[in-house]
Order: sequence, then structure tokens, then C-alpha cells
Amino acid sequence: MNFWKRRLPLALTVIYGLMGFILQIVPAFKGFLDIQNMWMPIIFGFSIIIGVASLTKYHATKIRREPEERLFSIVTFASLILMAVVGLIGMPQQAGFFKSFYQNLFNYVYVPLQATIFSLLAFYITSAAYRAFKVSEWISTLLLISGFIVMLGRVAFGPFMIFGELSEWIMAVPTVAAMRGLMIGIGLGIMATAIKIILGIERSYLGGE
Amino acid sequence: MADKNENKQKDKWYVKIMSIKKPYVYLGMFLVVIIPFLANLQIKTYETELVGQVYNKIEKIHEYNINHPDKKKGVLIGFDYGPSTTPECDPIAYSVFRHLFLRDIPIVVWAPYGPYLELADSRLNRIAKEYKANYGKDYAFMGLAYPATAYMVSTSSDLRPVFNTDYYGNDVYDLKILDRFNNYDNFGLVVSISGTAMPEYWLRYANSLYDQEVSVGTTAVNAAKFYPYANSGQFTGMIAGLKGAAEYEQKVTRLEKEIVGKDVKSYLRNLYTEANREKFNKEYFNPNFNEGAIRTAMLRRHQAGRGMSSQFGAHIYVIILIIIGNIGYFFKRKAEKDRTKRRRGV
Amino acid sequence: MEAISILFWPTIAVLLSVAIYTFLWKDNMVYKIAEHIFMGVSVGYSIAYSYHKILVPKLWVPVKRFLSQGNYILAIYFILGGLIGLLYISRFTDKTSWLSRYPIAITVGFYAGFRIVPVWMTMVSKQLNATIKDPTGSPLLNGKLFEAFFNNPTWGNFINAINGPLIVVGVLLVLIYFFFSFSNDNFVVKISRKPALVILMLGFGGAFGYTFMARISLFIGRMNFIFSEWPELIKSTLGG
Amino acid sequence: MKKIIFIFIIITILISPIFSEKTENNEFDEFDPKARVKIIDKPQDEGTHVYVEFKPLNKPDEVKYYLLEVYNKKADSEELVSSFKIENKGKSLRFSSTLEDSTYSPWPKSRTALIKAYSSNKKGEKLNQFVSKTMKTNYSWFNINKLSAFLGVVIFLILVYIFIKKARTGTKFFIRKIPGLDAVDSAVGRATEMGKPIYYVPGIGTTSQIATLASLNILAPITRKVAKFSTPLKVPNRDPVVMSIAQDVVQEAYMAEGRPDLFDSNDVFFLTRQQFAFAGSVSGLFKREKPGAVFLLGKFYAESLIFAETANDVGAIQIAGTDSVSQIPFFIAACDYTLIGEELFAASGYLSRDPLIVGTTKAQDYLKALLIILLFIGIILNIFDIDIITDYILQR
Repeated sequence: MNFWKRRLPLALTVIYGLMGFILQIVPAFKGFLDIQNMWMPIIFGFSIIIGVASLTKYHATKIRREPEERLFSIVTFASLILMAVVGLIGMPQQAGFFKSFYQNLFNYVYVPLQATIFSLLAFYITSAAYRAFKVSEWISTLLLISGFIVMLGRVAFGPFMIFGELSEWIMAVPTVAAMRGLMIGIGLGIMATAIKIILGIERSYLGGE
Repeated sequence: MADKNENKQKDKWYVKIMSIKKPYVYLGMFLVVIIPFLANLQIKTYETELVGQVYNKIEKIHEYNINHPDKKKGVLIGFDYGPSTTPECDPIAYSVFRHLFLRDIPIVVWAPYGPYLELADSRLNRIAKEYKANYGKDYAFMGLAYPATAYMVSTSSDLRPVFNTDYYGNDVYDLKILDRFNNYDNFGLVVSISGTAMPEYWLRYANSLYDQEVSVGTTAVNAAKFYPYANSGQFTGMIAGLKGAAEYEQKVTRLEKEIVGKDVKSYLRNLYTEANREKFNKEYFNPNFNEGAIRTAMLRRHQAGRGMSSQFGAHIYVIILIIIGNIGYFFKRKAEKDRTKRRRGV
Repeated sequence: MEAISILFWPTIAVLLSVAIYTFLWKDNMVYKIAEHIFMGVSVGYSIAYSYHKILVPKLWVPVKRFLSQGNYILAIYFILGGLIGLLYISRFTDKTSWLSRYPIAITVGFYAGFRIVPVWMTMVSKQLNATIKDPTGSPLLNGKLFEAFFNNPTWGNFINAINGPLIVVGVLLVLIYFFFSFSNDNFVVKISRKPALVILMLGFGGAFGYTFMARISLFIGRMNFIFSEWPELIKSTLGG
Repeated sequence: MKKIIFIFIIITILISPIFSEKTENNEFDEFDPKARVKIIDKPQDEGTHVYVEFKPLNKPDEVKYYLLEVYNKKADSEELVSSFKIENKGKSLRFSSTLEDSTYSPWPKSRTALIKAYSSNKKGEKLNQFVSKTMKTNYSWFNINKLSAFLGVVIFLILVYIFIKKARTGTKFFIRKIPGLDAVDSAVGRATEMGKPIYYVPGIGTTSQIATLASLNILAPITRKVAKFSTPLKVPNRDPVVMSIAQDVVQEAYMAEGRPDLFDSNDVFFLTRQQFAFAGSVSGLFKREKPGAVFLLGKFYAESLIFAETANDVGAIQIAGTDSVSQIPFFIAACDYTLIGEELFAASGYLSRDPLIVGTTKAQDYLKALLIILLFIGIILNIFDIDIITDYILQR
């Protein structure tokens, strides 16, 4: 039984890992690569089912354990079913009630909520700057100095233009050097982790030992 | 004993200003952004040299066109941004198009990816409508140029064979503008407005291979990458982020008032009368302006500028917050040092 | 009546947006409702999206096309892919949940192998190459710039000449800083620790300060929607 | 383990001799009415890309327009792939076109390109054909432009083999202190004291991003530490596949610590796939459940600061780590401890002290040392204008 539960999935990882690597190196297999690029998303396609299953179980136990939270679970499921039904019918249509309903739901609920939560960052970045930019040890002082100069440089005018040039230099030299050094390290880390997974050294994603 | 000391410590002024509660920090930010916005405050943004280089280059092309009417120079626009970076790139595109139409410099536009096409079509025609530009003579939109590097190379000789038709399906050989403006020799400048790394390809394939002058309009995030090339003169100037867009808007609005006259609204209102309406092909834009359209057109003229006053407020607010926080921190540390000195009975 | 149909949806959008902003003051009932609405709508959208944009165009259409073309091997291959994807449903019961290890192993393995070459080329090879020569080919340690500086030593020339070497030294310092297997008493690591931190902190501070304006413009965009587009719409529909 | 690496090295040796492909040698051919046509098969591709150079020799008034057509010549048919209408300006033009055909076939096959050129008029009709030239393209077995990646992987495998052999003999490896990871115990302890839950967000990436897999590898040792204190561990997920892996990892880790009763599949739950709906829901959970410790490890995009700031607001100890370079500054500013870049990938070895995993980290270090030496050589050679490093080993 152990073969089916552990050894075969591990073997599949190694085989598909090698295949992924070879398809990148050998251009002659481009035909096979195109097929594989069409084939892989199919496996993701069905995973939404277990996502929704987990969500339902999570809210079902919540309703039983915390009655006062019941309203929010009902709101979640109502909007989930509404959008799923309207989307399943409306998305492929050219026109019609469901299409316009789907477009309204998308343009006036999905998109504005997404943009609004994204815009919360304007507040969070302010409180983060207020808290983090402190002249305590020399490291956070440096963070403060360069952040301060670049922020000032963005709105500088007249005599303050010195901040503009300074922020250009900070963006052109230290930022480029720091980001480039980090990217080289990260690239090596990604390659090492990928090879660890293919060679089976790192197996925790298959449920540990 | 300890907690009495503790809350005595809390109400010290420097501890208070150092740890203002978050909701109040957020309320401050909200007010600082919304007040200049609602007051429709217009602050004059300081015009930097990099943005000036782009403006002056286009002005130089205009002067050249006046002195050599038969050997006019055009501008090739790389519409290299998509829906996700419209907040920063739209104002740049609008003001550059406006500047070129005001100086009636012929414009050829292409876009490197599918999702950018519809955006390019709507932005280009929206501004062309405001200057009675007619398609095929004053401006042309070639549609998809994918892979972009192949088209950048072909434009060194002739871009028409690789396109065959423009975005709307007209044959390239029927468009009058393309008879002359189909290679780098007749393009005075290439302007790449991008949210991605496309300007680097323009630099490598248009500038260093065929020494075609290239200007860049980019989002603030990417501007850091292009600064070294703009400073070293490989790019002919750069319009970076909202701030760059606001500067360019300011220059073009000034120019527009000189050419079209102080009251731009009435200029737009009587731009299309019954007589000349038939002259324009409805496919590109419908040649009339109702009140709503005029209001949005006027708002669009300082879309970035309007944001700048709130940006300015927000930046000053954060800078003050940081200074206050550090003052509080400084006195807190000093007070702690004194207390430890006192306790050690020094 | 007609005005309501125009104004209904934008008003919903504005109410939801305001509901989200109340979270900044304090977590409250209104935010919780908006949050759960968005969760439901986004999961519902994923369901419709998975069906219409993944299962139909990427599984059903190709299988039909292969069958019509008589390419049976590929048709079976894609159906097999669909079956493997269905193995995720085995997770419903603990007893059979180990079956889901097959689709997991395939996707994890394939993309682990598939990512190595592009990541190496863009993050390692290209960055090291760019530390030797910049995209237009001139080297970072550029002798010509130094000559220009020595000819007329202005501040501008000095900066241009010094930038290239500074980047090269900076990249080396950051690379050395992140060595794992050399302890601090190793000479090279010890002397490079402090300057590397200077480069890193200056870089991070710059990146932080730089994106500040982009975040504010997001908020201004929302204010534009709530305080100018929406009232504009009301004026034009009710104002008549 | 040894077997697998041996096989891999043998295969790489097997592949390398085949990659010496021959380049087609064809110069310009003259045609009447005089035009020069040259076809170049793009190297390093799968035999579908072709460049065509066309130089009209007649004067514009003799022949004003040409029509150039490229066909994908098959055994029985000629499929028109691209056609170019050219105005004669005496300039040579260069076009590229791909000989794609609609059928999918996984097997490599070479194609034949057929070029036809006609003189034509403004409307583009074919007046008289005066060029017909064919060329067989071939596919290459090894893409020279990706040699750098290939060499990197081969050298890394050799280093891994050496270090794993050493690890098997029991030599202890040194890893420098990573402050963020030493704080894990104190964070878990503090959360237990305050009787508050611990939240672990494995990033918003999918399984196709290695940072997410690295985060799941870190989840295993952290869960074992949490199991000792039996504090509730909550893992919200953005991707159903990552959720199912996380459930297996947490369950396995609890069993390894002998506490299978602690596992509740509701603690490792799926919220939503949408980036900001996920951020909004998680920040709501932070505010309501007020976790004592929050781990933000994995792939993060612009919404990273939403997690960090709300977690800070409820006073949680935050240990964050990501490989997204643009998000590291926000974690540095907002979180207590941050794993910068590759520290995220070394974390699982650091926490589990598994000799094999630590061995690969050391191999990665030595490879980086090698690359630094290569960088020096490249810079010095570049000063003398010798570019073999930047052309063949560290390609753009």
C-alpha cells in the first residue's frame, strides 16, 4: 500500500520535474510543451470544488458554534450562490438579463470592493511610516533617511530640488544594487528549492515523512 | 508602585505624540487628501528638467515642420500600457496626444499586446476628437505589433509590409500619412508610454541600433529603472508617474490657451457645427460635444494635476508625522537617560 | 423609475466602498457584511470563472476538436488530465484523501522543474550580466567616464563616473551578506556586514518612499469615484 | 538518491553531443527582374521561425510594388503563412515569419519554407511571379541561449552530491544565525501565554510558485513547535490546492508530535481566490480573534502591508518572509522580524536541521561563491573587451 500512497506520487514528482526542466532546455520539443501548457491548467480547474467544500464546512461549524455569527455566514452563501448562478448563466451570453446582471455585479460590487481594499494601503503605508521611521539604531535611521529623502523628492520644488536629485541617486544606485543582489540570491534559492523538491529531499508537501 | 509610574509615564506629552492612535492617523490622512480634492485646489507643480526635455523636443519638431513644410517630421507612439496602470499612464498619454495634435504633428500609434488595443483606440480617438484631427491624414493607429522587437526592427526600413492593415482594417497603402511616415528617418521622436519594461526594448532596438531618439512616459514604480538611461541622455527625457504627468499637463494647458484662446470650453462647444459634421468619418469618433462630454474633457485636462494637490497634502502630512514621531522618541530617550542617571544618584 | 435603475448600482458601489473604509476607524458590523459579501461574490466568480474560462475552453473544446480531427491519443490524454483533476474530490473523506496526492505531485513536480530555467535566466544570469555591462553594452566600470571626470572635474561627471562601480560593489556586498555557511568571524563576511546593511536599508527606504505616491493615487482614485463621478451621475440623471 | 543523480548526469552527457546542429549555408540568389532573396533559419528554435531578406534591385520606376509570400510547404499542400506587400524604395527589407501549422504534434519535425515573390501594383495583385525558393528548416536539440541555466543546474547537482555524501557521514554543517527564525519559539511561547491563537498565512501564491512550496516546507517544523504548546494554529489559504497540501502538512506534523487530536480541518481553511477579498477577510479575522503571533511567509504582492499593519494593530508578534523583492521594504517597516529573500528558502533547513536540506543550502552557498568569482572574471575580461563570460556563461 505504501507504494501507492507515497512512492508513486514521489516518482511522479521526479518524472514531471525532469519533464518540466527538459521542455525548457530542448526547443525541439516545443510541440510537446504547447500540449503540456494546455494540459496543466485542467488539473487546477476542479480544485475550486474542494475550496468551496472547505468554505461550507468552515461556515457550517461556525453557525453551529457561534449563533450570533449566523448572519454573516448567510450573507456569504447568499452572495456566493447569487454570483455563481448569475455568472454561470450570464458570463458566456452576449446580452440578456443575466448578462447585464452579471456585468452589474462585477462592475459595481467586485471591482469597487477590490479597488477600495487596495486603496486602504494609502492609510496603512502612512501608519507604517509613522511607526517604523525612527531614529533608534543606525539601521532604522538609514531607512528613515532614504525614505524621507525620496518622499520629499517626489513633491520637492524650488530650493528643495536638492531632495529631487538626491532621491534620483538613491533610486539609481543603492536601490538598484540592493534589488539586484537580492534577486540573484532569490534566483539561487528558487533553483535550490525546486531541485530539492524534484530530488525528493524536501517531501513535506506530500504529507511529511 | 510600578503601574502608577506607568500611567504617569503615559500622559507625558512626548509619549503621546509618539504613539498617536491609528484611527486618528487615518482620519488625518483622510482629511488631508479630501479637502484639497473637494476644494479643487490647483497647485502649480514644479517643472523638472527631464519632463522639459520631452516637451522641448516636440516643440523643436514643430519648428522644423514649419521651416520644412514638405519634409515634415512625425512622432511614433508606443502605447505600451494596459488597464491596470491607467491611473498613472492615462494622464501622460492624454497630454502627449494633446500636445502633438495642437502642433498638428502627424502621429502613428501601435500597441504590443492584445489587452492594450482597445485602450489605445479609445484614448487616441478621444483626444483626436478635441482637435478635429482626421484619421489617415493627421493620425493612424496600426493596432497590434507583436512581437514588438520585430516591428521595431522593421520600422528601420518600412513598417507597412509587416502591418498590411491598420487596427480598423484599412490597407496600409491607402493611408496617406503612412506614405511618408513609415520609417525612423521621418519620425522625429518615438514616445513609449509604458507600465512595463517595454522602454528598455525601445532603447536597445530603436535607440542604440538605429539611433532614433526615444522619450519615455512611465509609472513611478518603473521610473527608478529608467533613471540611469534618462540621466545619461540615452532617453530624450522622461515623464515619470503622476508628478511627471501633472507637469506635462501644465505645459500643454498653457500652450492650448495660447493657440485656442483663453476660453477652451467655448472652443470645444462650437468645434463641430452642422456644416462640418459630415466631413468626419463617424467610425473613429462622433463629431459633436454635449455639455457632459465638455465637462469630462475639461476635467481630463488636469486629471493628474487635480491629484497632485492631494498628493502634496498627503506627503506633507506624512513628513510631519515622521518628524513628530521622532521628536517624541528623542525626548522619551532623554527622559529615560535622566531617570537612570537620577536613580544611580549621579 | 428609469433614474433609479441608472443610480441603483453605482450607489451600491459607493455604499460598499464606504463600508470598507469604516474598518479603518474600528472593526464593525457594516464592514463585516461588506467583507462577507465580497468573499461570497469572489468565490462565486471563481466558480463561474473555473467553469467558463478553464473547464470549457481548456478541456471540453480541445477534446471535441481532437476527436473531430481524429487525434484520439491527445483526446484521451486530455480526458485523463480531467480525471486526475477530479481526484481532488477524494479529499471529502479522510480515508481516500491520499488519492489527491497524485494531482498535487504532478503540478508541484512539473512547475518545480518548469520554473528553474526561466528563473535562473531572468534573476541570476541577466542580473549578473547587467552588473558587468548595462543594456546598451557599455561596461559599468567605464574608463571613459573617469577620463571625462579627470578632464573637467565637475560634480556631475564625478557622480556619473562613480555610479557604475558603486553598483558593482553594492551587488557584491549584498551577495556576501546573505551567505549562510560562513560564520561572522570569517574575515570577508565581517567587514562586509555593515556596508551591506547600509546599501540594503538605503535601497529599502528608497523603494518604500517611492511607492508611497502610487498608494496615495489609489486612494485619490476612489475619492474621485465617490466624490466626483457619483455626484456627477446624480446631477445628470435627477437634474434632467 | 545516488542512483537518481547518476542517471541525471548520464542523460545530460547523452544530450550534449547531439546539439551541434548544422547551419544552412545559402547566400543571396539573383532573380530576374532582379531582386535578391535570402532565407535564414532561426537557430535555437523548433524549426518554425524563418527570416526572409528581400532586396529589390530594379529602380522604383521600373517595378513600383512587390508581393512577397511565405508558404509552409508540406508533402501534399502549400499553406500560406504570411504575405508582405512592399513598395520599392531600393532598400533591403527583413521579415520574420513562423511556419506554424494548426495540428498539434508532440514530435519534433523539420519544415520546408517556400518563398514566392511577384511584382505587383498598388492594389497588390500578383502580376508575374519571378521568385520561387525553398529551404528546409531544422530544429535544435539544445538551446545555447539557455546554456547558463543548464551549467548552473549541473554544477549545483555536483555540489549537492558532494554535500549529501558528507552529510551521510554525519558531519555537522554550520548555518549562520537567522534572527527571524530564532524568534519563532519566543513568538509561539508568547502567544500561548496570552492564550491567543497563532495565524500562519502561506502567502497568496499557487503551487506553481516555489515561494509557496518553501512556505509549506516551513509550516511543518513550525506546526511541530506549536503542537508542544497545543495553542490553536489557524492557516487561511487563497488557493484550494495549497489548502489541501497545508492540511496534510499540519495533520502529519501533529501526528509526528503524538498529538493527532489537535488537528481540526476547519483550522486550515480556504477563504477566497481573489487577492483583496482574501486580504480583507484575513484582516477582519485578525481584528476579531486578536492572534498572539502571525507568520506571513510565502509569495506576497501589493496587499502584503494590509496583513502586516492589521496584525501589528492587534499587537501580534509578526515574522514575515517573502521572495517578492518589491514587498520586502513593507515587511521590514511593519513587522518585528523579516526573512529577506533567500532566507525564506533556507528556513526549512534551519528549523528542521535535516542534514540533507542543510546540505543543499551549503551547495547553494558554494555555487554563489563560484558565481561571484565568475563575476570578477567577467568584469576584468570586459575591461579588455573579451566578452566570453557575458556571451556564453552569464547570458542576458
